[in-house]
Amino acid sequence: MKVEVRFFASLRDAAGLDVREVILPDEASFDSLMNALEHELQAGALDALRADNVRVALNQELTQPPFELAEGDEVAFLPPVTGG
Amino acid sequence: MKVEVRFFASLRDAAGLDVREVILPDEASFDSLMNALEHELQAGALDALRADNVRVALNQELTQPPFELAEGDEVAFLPPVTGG
Amino acid sequence: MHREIRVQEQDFSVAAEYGAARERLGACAGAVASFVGLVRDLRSGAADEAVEALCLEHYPGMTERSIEAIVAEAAGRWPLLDVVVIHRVGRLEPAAQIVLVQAASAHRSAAFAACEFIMDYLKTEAVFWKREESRDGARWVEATAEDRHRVSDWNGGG
Amino acid sequence: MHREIRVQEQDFSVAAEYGAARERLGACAGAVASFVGLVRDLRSGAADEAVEALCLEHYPGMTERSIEAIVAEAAGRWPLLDVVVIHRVGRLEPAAQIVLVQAASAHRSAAFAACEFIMDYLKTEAVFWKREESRDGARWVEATAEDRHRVSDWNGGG
Repeated sequence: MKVEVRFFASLRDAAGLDVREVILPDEASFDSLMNALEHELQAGALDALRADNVRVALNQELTQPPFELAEGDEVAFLPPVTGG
Repeated sequence: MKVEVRFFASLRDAAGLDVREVILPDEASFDSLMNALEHELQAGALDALRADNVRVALNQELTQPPFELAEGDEVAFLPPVTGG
Repeated sequence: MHREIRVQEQDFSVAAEYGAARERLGACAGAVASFVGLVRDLRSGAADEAVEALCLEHYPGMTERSIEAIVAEAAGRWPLLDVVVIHRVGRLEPAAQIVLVQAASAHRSAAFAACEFIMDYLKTEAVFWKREESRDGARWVEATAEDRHRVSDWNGGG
Repeated sequence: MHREIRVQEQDFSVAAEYGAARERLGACAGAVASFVGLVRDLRSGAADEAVEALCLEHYPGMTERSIEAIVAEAAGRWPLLDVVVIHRVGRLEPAAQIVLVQAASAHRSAAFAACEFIMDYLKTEAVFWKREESRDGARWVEATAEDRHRVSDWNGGG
């Protein structure tokens, strides 16, 4: 199945890209995605994604891993936000 | 000497006028002014001027009676204020 | 600090005041807080009594100085860059603008606090009087207990 | 309650938003509080380092919903009549407008509180990221400890 992964702000800098389509076996979980990303992203990117202050959104809703994935899911890594 | 006396808002309603020139003997005080006003204003006006929540301004500065008056002084009676 | 205080019968333009402040401020202000008070068509505290007009009276000279004192107090409490207070007087109909307070600072906390502080003091300390006219007659409005509590809160009161 | 939330690259007009709100409100609102955030030319915390631009990034869809949640929370806390939030994204130079929050209510306390509440939550909860560009490079900005304290205060924290 295909999952779209998005990296924002400092995590985009760390990952070296802003969006990536990742192919995973059926019944994959968030952990399988992280394993796949370890091979696809530049060195150090995974540490940045795993930092304590990084939040994960599944289909644009904040979701605490672990969670299962389905075809077409959108997973986003969000560093600390600030607007205004 | 001449003193100008001003009445605002509800006190203007009570006094029946907004400004009055009052002639007082030299070395008159606020109390002499009140005595003079008692004769010049309509009935009940003095009670309104003496209410606890009325403040007095001498030459546009809030001033606590008693005080002495001088030629040309402006005395104003201010009911509770509210702006905004 | 730029400060501007006007008491006037004519209406004011929020857009013009905001535009002028931005020109004065350049890029040193990060925050502009503003407040506009409007005439409501309902008498305060009586939901079913329509207000036909609000008549505002002032004491020329003393009123302006009372506002200057409020703005000076605010400027002493917060690092403000620009303050504008415009207060109308005369007979105002429902929906009309009564007052504008606009405060700019480097940061939002000072701008917000100053704007609210000035409004609270205008309600209780500035030399104005208000008469509400309704179909059943007119009455003089006084500052509410809440208004007085808000001013007391600025002074450490409970 | 009328609510309007926009995330956009183009600039906004405070005058137009205020005028439109007044048209919608008629004579039922007594209070319109508003706040505009502007790009300062100094890096926060470093008085002598000039900021050349602020780049705002967002997550289309999720960002708008994060603002809607903040406005809904404000509307649950105070009796609001009209709320407008416009937040710009993209590259903004010093003195540019970043954000407008405009809140109308019958009374000023609700309008002020809602405006400040929404700004505090935009600083800490809305899905935006900011990068400050200066001559020496760029850095990602985070919400300050003060920002987090202000949000904690809205929730009864100390």
